[in-house]
Amino acid sequence: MQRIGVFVCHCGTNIAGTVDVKRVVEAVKKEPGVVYAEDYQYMCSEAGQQKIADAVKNEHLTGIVICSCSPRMHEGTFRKAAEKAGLNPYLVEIANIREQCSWIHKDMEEGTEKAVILARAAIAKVMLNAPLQPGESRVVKRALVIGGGIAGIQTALDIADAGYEVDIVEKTPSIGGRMSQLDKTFPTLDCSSCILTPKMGEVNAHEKINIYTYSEVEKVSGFVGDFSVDIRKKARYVDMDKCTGCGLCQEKCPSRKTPNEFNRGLNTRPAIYTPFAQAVPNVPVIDTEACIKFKTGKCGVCSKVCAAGAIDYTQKDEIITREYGAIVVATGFDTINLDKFDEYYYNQSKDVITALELERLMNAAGPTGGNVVRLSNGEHPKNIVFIQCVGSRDVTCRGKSYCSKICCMYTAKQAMLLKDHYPDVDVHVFYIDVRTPGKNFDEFYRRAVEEYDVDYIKGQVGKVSEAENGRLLVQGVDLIDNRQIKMEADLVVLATAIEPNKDVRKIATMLTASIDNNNFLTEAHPKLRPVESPTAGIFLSGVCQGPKDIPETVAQAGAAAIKVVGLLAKDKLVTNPCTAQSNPLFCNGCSACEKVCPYGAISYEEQQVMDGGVRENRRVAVVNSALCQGCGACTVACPSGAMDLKGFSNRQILAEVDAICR
Amino acid sequence: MTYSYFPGCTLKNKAKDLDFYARACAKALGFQLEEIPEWQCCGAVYPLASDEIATKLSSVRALKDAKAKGQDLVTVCSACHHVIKRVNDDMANVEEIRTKVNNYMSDEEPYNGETKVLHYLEVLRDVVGFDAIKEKVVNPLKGRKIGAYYGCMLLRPSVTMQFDDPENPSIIEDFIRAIGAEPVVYPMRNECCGGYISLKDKPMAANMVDQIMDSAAWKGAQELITACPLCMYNLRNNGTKEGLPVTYFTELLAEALGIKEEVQA
Amino acid sequence: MQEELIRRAKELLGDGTVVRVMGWRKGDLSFNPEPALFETEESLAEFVYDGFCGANLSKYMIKLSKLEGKTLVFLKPCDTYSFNQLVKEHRVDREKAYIIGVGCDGSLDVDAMKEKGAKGIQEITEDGDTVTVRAIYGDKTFDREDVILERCRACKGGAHMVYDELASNADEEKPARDGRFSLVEKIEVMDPKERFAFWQNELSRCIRCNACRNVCPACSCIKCVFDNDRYDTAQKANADTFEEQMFHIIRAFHVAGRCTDCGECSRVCPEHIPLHLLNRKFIKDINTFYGDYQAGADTDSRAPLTNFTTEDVEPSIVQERG
Amino acid sequence: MSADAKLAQQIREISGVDTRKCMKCGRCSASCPAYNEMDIRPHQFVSYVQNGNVEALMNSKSIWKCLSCFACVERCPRDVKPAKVIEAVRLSVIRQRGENFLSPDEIPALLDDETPQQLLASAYRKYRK
Amino acid sequence: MSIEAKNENKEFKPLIVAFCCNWCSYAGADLAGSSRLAYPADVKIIRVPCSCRVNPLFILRAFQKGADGVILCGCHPGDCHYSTGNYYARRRMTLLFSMLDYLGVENGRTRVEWVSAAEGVKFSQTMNEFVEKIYSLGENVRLEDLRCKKN
Repeated sequence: MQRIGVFVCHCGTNIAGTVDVKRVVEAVKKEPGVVYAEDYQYMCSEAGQQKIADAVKNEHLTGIVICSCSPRMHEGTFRKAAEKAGLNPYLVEIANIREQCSWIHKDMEEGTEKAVILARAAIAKVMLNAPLQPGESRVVKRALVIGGGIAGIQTALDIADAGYEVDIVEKTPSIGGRMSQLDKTFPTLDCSSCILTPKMGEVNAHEKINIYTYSEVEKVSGFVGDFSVDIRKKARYVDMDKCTGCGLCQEKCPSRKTPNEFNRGLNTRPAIYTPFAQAVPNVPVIDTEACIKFKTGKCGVCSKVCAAGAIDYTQKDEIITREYGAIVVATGFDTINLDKFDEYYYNQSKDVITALELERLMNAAGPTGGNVVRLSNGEHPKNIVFIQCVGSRDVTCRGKSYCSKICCMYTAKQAMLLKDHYPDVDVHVFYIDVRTPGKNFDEFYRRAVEEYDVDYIKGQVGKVSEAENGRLLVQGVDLIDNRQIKMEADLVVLATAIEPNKDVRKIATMLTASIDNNNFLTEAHPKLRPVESPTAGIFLSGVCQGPKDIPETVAQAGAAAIKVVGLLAKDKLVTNPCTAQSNPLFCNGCSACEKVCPYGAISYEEQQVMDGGVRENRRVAVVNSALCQGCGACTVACPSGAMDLKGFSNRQILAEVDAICR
Repeated sequence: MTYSYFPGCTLKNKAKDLDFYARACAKALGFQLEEIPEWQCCGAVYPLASDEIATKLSSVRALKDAKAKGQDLVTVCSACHHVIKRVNDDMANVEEIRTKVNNYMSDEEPYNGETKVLHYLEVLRDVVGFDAIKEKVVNPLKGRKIGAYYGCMLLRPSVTMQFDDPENPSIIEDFIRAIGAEPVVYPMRNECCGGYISLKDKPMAANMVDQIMDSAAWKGAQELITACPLCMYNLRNNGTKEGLPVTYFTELLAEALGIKEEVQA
Repeated sequence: MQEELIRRAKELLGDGTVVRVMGWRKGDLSFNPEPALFETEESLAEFVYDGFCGANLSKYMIKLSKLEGKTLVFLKPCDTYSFNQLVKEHRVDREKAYIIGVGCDGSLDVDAMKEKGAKGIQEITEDGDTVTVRAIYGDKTFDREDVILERCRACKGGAHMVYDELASNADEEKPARDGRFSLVEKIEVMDPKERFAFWQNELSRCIRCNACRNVCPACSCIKCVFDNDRYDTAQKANADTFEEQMFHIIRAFHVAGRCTDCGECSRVCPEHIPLHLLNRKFIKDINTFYGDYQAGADTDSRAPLTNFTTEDVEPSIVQERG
Repeated sequence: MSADAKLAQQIREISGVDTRKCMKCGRCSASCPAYNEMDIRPHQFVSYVQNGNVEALMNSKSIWKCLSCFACVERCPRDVKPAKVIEAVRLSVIRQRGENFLSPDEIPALLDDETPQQLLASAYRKYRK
Repeated sequence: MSIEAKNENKEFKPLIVAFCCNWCSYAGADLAGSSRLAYPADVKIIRVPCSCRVNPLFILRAFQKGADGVILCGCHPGDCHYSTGNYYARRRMTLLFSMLDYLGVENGRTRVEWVSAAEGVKFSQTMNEFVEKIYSLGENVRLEDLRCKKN
């Protein structure tokens, strides 16, 4: 005989404001099986949990229902409370009467009625709950970091320093990421490569870190603690062990017309190349689409000049399969495509550039040797206009609804540096708001205005076009002076919105990590679990989770690392007991369930079955509960109902349906 | 291919050229324009207010007529195209307007924006193809430097008009190339000419026309073409100085196809 | 034909290739032969094969493949699809069956003859395309085409999908017939109220005798979900009417993508409910949405409901197509 | 609800524009070809309606200067559609006050030989009901 | 007829069951709640681990027990927490809905919508739309009547 206790939470006035909790208590008391019901201010509080424990003991409860907030919030809390009181934690059900009731209904009558029905459904379900025992699974003591930018580098270093093995998978030929493209960093104006290069070297030299550059994650299977990952190591056509990094091949390569990705296409590179001088590893790759040898079979100059004999045109892609306990996503960002923003004249004029392109122009190792010039004629610009929020905070189909966060600061930085290098230039910044939260950030921006005379104009630009003298004509507005401006400029710099790396959707799908509408990876909790994905064992580092600057990225990278270390430090993991199980008496052995299982958790074996007094050998399905993640696809594929899901059984769900439709 | 054709009021009167050439060129290029019987003026201005229903009805009638025939609806006049295309978009996507208009018309079969609305230039680009036109040109306009004047109504709002890149269009330039001339791109080609206020506010219109003409001339254009009778009127008549000559694009098409004299006769 | 089959069965029994024969035996009337197992050469005297041997023997092979030794089974072309499907689902052991593929000119439908005025039937004889009925209230002669089962009018063709040998009347070249979905289409074009009324009229006659379930080669669960009290669907365990009311829809869904369209459900229904039109609807939808698929045409392709593409149609297609 | 607030509400309804969506970036005014002819500027129209100050807009000459060229609509990053607000104010003036910027009597004098029908039709639509 | 006319049936209170997958749609419903995006109380949510856990049988049971509409919400195709669950759900529901339509149970009473954890607005909008749709359809043809002829 079931003895169910029901606890109705007020959640202050969050629930009690629209749900008459007393009436809910009275109503559920009438439900068959319910022997105890009470309401309390905050069920999740210490005192509330004590009430549960007391009732379990005094009333000999066999199951409890908490009518409260979403189970995604406090299911864990109440399960622990039940366990402490000696009740199996899986004999707890939550009726979500806050997020899915009191918060969305205004009418007390309506809210109360719905709360009672939701409580009934939970009671009907809990009557059929069975005590479940979590299993155990192993933890592979190795982490994978996807992406070798500053986020991935920092995460890898922190994990490795804690004593665990880490692999970094980087898509491009070198680690370093976006940070390696930057000239100086705000708010201290120290040189980006001066602070990044030592870290790259450290990663390279670390005995616990293994770097796969020019490689991509191809397939992921398994689950927290025990992932198996296929990494495609693309053919470099250069032997990593033999190459000395002398650079002669790059110098002699006759194919030199490919846009240089590292310099954002502002100049060209040879077919055999390292992206930049400080590349790690300092081993070039051959771009087969540009290479004359690969296209025509003739050439082979690089091979001839290579004294080390490192060139190997026969190299093939290699698939490496490795096991990991945790995976960190650090795939970073790119700037958005500006094809839909032709009013800014970006595609029409060489003198309209993105801020990241300006970084390359300002960098001493960049295509102009650090000389900021108009790319149309090579002259020094006299009047420079910065336009903020290009594609950011834009809810139309052209842009991104979010603030890209870094632009205000880098614009102040670039404006200041330009004024510093070229005191004769005029710099204007069209802005909507200047957003500078951060230590010494606003002071930094004010320096640009007060010390460097950068002209900040509150307003935006409507159109950039060509002026009759070959300069650019910028038509904008100054909202403070209430005046439309038509200004001639030599260089226009666009603070282009950033977006997550294009590959992230593919990677998230492989990892079954959730992703938001803007392709940013979703965190498990926006405040309390910001570096974890809701998918266990997947962690987030850097801009893949949301726009952030370097200090924030490094901080988050460290946070992700400590979460990984916390996981890898465990010897065993407790597994979700809500797994599928097959009843051999009903199983036909038809294999339908096996076909829909995404985890390969179902296999078949010959079993001796006693059915109605007859002993028979049958082919029956067997679920590996360590692999099963509890999705339930198999339960529906099974025509006979032999396959069922613990915690969400057919009978339980039907009981909920019946209770709601009563 | 036969299209329902909505000429519009101006093409029946002041802009007869635009109409005649359009029809003749269609024939020469192998498509038919079947004039919608008893069409009514589209109203010349798209009713922006969400509570204007009656002013949308004439467009809906034309659209329904095309739907009944199973034809796409073609217009030449930019204004008619703008109005009809936007009303059609409302009928397809704005439930309130659709409900009210259909209730108002109280026909058996409600209209839900099924008809496809095309501008004549879109037919040239997407159906006939500029390459095909190039082949049919007997009298290429070699050496002529022509600026395309787009104005506002063909391009904006681009979400609805879906005509071309609103900030950097290329359809008329491609057209100019197809008829053998040299297109001249100039910054003001998609800026408003001020046509609407040209009746009442000549100085403002004049200022805007001058800017467009200056911009085109600076870039080396010797003449302009347009698809809009209002722009045509404004550009031709309201500038303060001697501007560039302006013609309808259909006239140049007829010339290139070698049928201009035939039409004039 | 019958004699040829008996002779071949005796040979196979005699040389030890098989230890039993699954076939058909004379019934009490001339038009109701029944499936039967023959274990001796003598018992084969009762073996019959004629136009009334519509029964699909493949399902019997589930039990028979658990026994020692091979079983000889006679399968008509459409029966071989069912057999294949059962092989795919690991329900029958291909190695335990010796299959003779027999030809089929379409199964006769005694009810159709009764409807056409044959009363008090005593004997029915077939002669090519003519069927002669000797009856108390007047003899009748029919064109075979007029008195075959509906399923045979939409015959999948003469080819056997699986066999060890073919009988001399097998015609592997016999083409498939059209119009398999014409009855489904007729229902589809009704308005929803008419459709509801149509099915209400049909399904309300069901007496829940389970004949359809018992005969269906796809409905071969060791224990039916409706007899499974762990599911809360079995009427016996849960005093409500769910099974009673939902039986046919759920049955059709459970065999969707697995049903070979053998038509046995409708053939055996004592209330003449066109149950196969539920299954055919699923087949038609599957063909339209996911590409042509014939269950039982092979033994290794993935069934449509245990498969997907990322580009599959959305369920809203049902509303959109009106 | 005050009379001002009611009027503002009415403008929001006629235009179908949610003025709260504006983030005051000014891209509308930066794009407007009639900006220098206007006393109250496109971005201010949105703000005035939001603040319930429609009276000032109704007395503004800007409503007769807007060309409905949709440059503001095209470039607005928040999908606010300032041109629709201006049109709504213009319509309110015409509807409520019967005020005409253009009177039929003065038209013949404004015409020339080439004036297209389209201009007349649109002038009537823009300036009176 | 007024041009404002629209059918409204105030008497009828529909019963609507929403199956929501734990990872996306249930979280989307929570987000709708924490953003206070209202939708009618007629909607009652049942949490399932994945849209692929929803057996057509559950939906039929709901209809049989008197539900007027059943909606299934899951992660967007490609975003399933279990990689592929919603793809199977999509096929199953497409075929089931088509069958219900074929049986003359009005279509429009069933719906599948993909709602991510970030789409609180979409969740609320979807529910509002669906409830409105069910209101416009009125009370359901009782599925159980398929088995008993009423005349």
